Amino acid sequence: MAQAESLEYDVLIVGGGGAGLRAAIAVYETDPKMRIAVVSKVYPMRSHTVSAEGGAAAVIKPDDSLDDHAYDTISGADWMCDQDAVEAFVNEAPEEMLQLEHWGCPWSREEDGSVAVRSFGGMKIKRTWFASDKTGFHMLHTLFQTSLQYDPIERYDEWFVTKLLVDDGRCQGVVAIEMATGRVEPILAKSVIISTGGCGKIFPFTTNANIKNGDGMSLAYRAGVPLKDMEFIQYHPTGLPFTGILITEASRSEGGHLLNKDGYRYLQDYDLGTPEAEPVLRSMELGPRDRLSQAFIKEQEKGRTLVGEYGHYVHLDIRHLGEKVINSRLPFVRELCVKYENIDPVKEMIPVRPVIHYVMGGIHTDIDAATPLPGLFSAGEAACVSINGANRLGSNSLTELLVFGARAGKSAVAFAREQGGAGASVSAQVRDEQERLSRLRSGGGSESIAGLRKEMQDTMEEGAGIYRTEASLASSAEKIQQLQERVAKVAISDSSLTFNTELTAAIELSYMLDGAEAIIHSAINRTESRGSHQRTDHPDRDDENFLKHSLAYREQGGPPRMEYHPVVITRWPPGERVYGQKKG
Amino acid sequence: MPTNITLEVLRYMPEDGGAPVFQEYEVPLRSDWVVLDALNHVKDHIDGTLSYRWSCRMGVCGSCGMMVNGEPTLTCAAFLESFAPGPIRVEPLAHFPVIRDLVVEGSDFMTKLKDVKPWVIRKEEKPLSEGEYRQTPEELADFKQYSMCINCMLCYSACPVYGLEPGFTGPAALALAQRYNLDNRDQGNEERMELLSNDEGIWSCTMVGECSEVCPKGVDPAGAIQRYKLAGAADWWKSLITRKSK
Amino acid sequence: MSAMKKSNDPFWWTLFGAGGAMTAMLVPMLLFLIGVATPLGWIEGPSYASVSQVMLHPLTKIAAFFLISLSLFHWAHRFRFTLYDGLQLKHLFQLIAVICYGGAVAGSLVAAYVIW
Amino acid sequence: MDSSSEYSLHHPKWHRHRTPIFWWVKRWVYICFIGREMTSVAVAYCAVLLTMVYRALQSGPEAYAALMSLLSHPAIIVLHVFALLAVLYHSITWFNLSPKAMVFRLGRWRVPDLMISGGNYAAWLLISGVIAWAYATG
Repeated sequence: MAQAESLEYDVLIVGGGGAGLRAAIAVYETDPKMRIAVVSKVYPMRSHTVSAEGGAAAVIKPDDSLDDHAYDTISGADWMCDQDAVEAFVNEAPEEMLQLEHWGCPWSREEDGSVAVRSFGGMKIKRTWFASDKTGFHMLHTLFQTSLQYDPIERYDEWFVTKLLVDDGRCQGVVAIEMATGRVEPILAKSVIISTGGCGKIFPFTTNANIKNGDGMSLAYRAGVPLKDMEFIQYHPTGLPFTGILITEASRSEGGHLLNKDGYRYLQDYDLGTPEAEPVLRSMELGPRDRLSQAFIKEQEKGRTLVGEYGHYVHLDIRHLGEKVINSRLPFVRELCVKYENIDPVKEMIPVRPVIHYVMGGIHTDIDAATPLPGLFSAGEAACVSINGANRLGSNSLTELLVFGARAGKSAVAFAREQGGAGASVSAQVRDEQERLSRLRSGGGSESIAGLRKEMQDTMEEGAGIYRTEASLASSAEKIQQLQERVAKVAISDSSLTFNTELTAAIELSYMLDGAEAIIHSAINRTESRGSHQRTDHPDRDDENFLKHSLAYREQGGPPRMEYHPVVITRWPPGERVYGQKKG
Repeated sequence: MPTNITLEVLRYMPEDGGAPVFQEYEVPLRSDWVVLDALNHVKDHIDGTLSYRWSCRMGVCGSCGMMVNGEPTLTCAAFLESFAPGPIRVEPLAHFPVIRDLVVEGSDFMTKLKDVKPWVIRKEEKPLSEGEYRQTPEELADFKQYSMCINCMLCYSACPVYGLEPGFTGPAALALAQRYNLDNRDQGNEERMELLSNDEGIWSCTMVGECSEVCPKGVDPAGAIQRYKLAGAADWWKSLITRKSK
Repeated sequence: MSAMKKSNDPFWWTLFGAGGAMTAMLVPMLLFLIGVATPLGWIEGPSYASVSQVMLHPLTKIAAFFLISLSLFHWAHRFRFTLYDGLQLKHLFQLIAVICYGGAVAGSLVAAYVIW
Repeated sequence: MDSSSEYSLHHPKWHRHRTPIFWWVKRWVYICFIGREMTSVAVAYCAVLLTMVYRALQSGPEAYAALMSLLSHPAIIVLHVFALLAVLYHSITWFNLSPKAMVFRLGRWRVPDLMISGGNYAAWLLISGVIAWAYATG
């Protein structure tokens, strides 16, 4: 554990996942004399990057081209991404991925020893690098282990950041709780990078880990930095209802069927083709993720879904594939079901429902990962550069955290070189924060953390789920506003300083409510449907009025102030999203 | 089938000054619940002061290892039903100091991970412009198994040598060293061998083998250490002979 | 090279391993024949003459010496760690090492004296 | 952080559990482990026994006969039955663990662990058979 006397650094990185570790290494590579701190509320290798399965996209094979990768990304994003950022992204992606290879990432290989690539949804050409089905795990561990060799990278593991220190118009560090001891300390720095990941836990059903509460998004939001494009949230159509564990698309491409409560392959009712015995590409269960998720909601409205302990669900049936095929082609699906959900898909149907997977929006940054607040940078899922626009393409997010993690690191070095010491008001801010946390810990409230969290999650699902309307969003906005007030009176029964996870859960809840607020209000104001943002009252894309990024600025005690920011178009004017031929 | 099951959870609150005590909680016995879900139920609805770590709930982040009925276990992969009718005894991972309740101190493990130099060591780095290092699927398979460690520390809890001798480098770290040694892109074999062929490295292992038994990812640290010993012994004799001949 | 300075364990471990392998292969049958089957009269033991003809052959002598000596080193190494761990006597490690390996060395010398 | 300090603000006292002397009787697998390690005593005993056989052989037929009759004592036989069980346990655990240390390759093909143990067992049977044959045919 890092134990510097004064806790002062050149570059401070909040979040020790893929983006944060890549940034830390980039800082060292750019200037080995920089003093670097990585502050993370969990040990770095516990970060959620670890859960990513599929792969990471980068152009490496001779039949591929950077323009193809850029176009796939831009069209997949429904033209909501900044094309200059996408171009930088696809340009730098191969080198970043090769760098990870040189650092020892165990990429799956071709027979000749070159890196293997696989196909992925929305990508025209095979360009997804993978390390079996644990790509995120291997990338994170490679980055973490590589980072261990650099002594100037000091880690503050299990330190929970509660506030950004802003003085003199620039970000100068953070205040954080050392979980093991409960002490609250400032960690000062000339540049701060936020790479704390997304906020999927705002919703009840998600593939996201428990730690993904949008901490960094909220920290930036509270410091006056806008959150960009928060209305765009990606659903995956087949997650396990209780745990949110992802059941891969492969289960459907191998021939799995989605069945409603009557055992009927309901997708045929939603212009997704007709049921065939053998799976047909882009038809029925192999339709696009968003369409499948939308069909689920329609079935639910018709009362044809099943209802269980954890709400509505349908069945994914792979039993007819037989034990042999399941064991050889879908071993991981079976393992996940058996080990973590107590269901054997060889004998039983798998309950599934759409689950939140990824937040396209995040902290507003420019192409160099800089936020509007001087000295504050952001990368990874926490940030919105934006290359994911209205819908992120599968296998772009792992690459994104490398490319923009590295960019954030370089930008942070350049900024830190220009700065002097800490501002005058910092120590007063630290004292205030210490007192605030002390009050919070001493309890006295009456609202239950778990209760408020559940209300928030249910509200978000109802109001800002797969389909949204003015009315649903407005009622959720009101509810979130109430929850914001109630969270101030939260009951904390644990007054201990030592590893007080009730205290941090309460703070995480308040972070999530900030994210929820930004999502809801960004969604209310975007009166069009684009990518993952589907408004039933405004079903069409409206490029004339809404080819622009939403920026939500926090307002004290009220809804956020919405501003807009132009989308950068370089070479690919907005067009229609077309995937293959339309099925009759 | 009973509808409830009792958890006996070891509580340790350093500020109270006392020794750890077991506290009982009754939780619903549900077929899809694992021990971790039961702890979350306690935390959310019965006793907010219970402290433990968890995150992914799908066996890959490595946070939620605890002793369940005396065995090192990932609590996200341990169904309540398999312990019915109970009670289920939940304790912090053995062999580590306990910070509080089910939270153990992990910095010793983190130090050991770093000690084995788990990164690619090369005499000469190939420029990125020359592309990837070639590695056939067979060469990948040589070390792949050892790269699957999620750092959950169950193996340290199962290892009596680590329990008796906290200086012992331990299973996961040694397996990680082997992971890089066996990677054809790495050239750090000798450097790591020097580090690990001391008394607290590979030679402390007495091959109890429990590390490999409890590993939720099938890493087999015991095998890694055995292979390491064989290589270490070969090295030792080689260096004896080359020194004699000089 | 510094590995040598750090630990003599590779040396002892090699002897332990060689002893373990050799005894695993040879000893159960030998013990069964000499110690159980013959005394119980299940089979008739060979005569003194034929035994000495085989056992006192120079090559057998060498093999027998290796078997005896390596068995002892196998024991010494395992027993040493069992004392460390099983009885938590690590603090006496030098004494234990001297007794165990010293015992094996002494035993080997006695065996050599007896055999030749 | 100092692990030994009593609890004070920001320096919590860690709880350390001392491993009891007889830690290895608590779990069956640990008992098996200690049992495996103790087979080395039987192995050492066999070395002593073999040395005694040599001494008798070198001393002449009378000494050899005396040793043989000593070995027929019931108590010694019981001892040897136990020693035999121990060395059998030693052999089995040894052969099962050996693939962990050894990796054999034929070209690009890695010999599976089961075949390595299997090879060990086959060699064991063969060698034992040869010894038994040589002994029985005198």
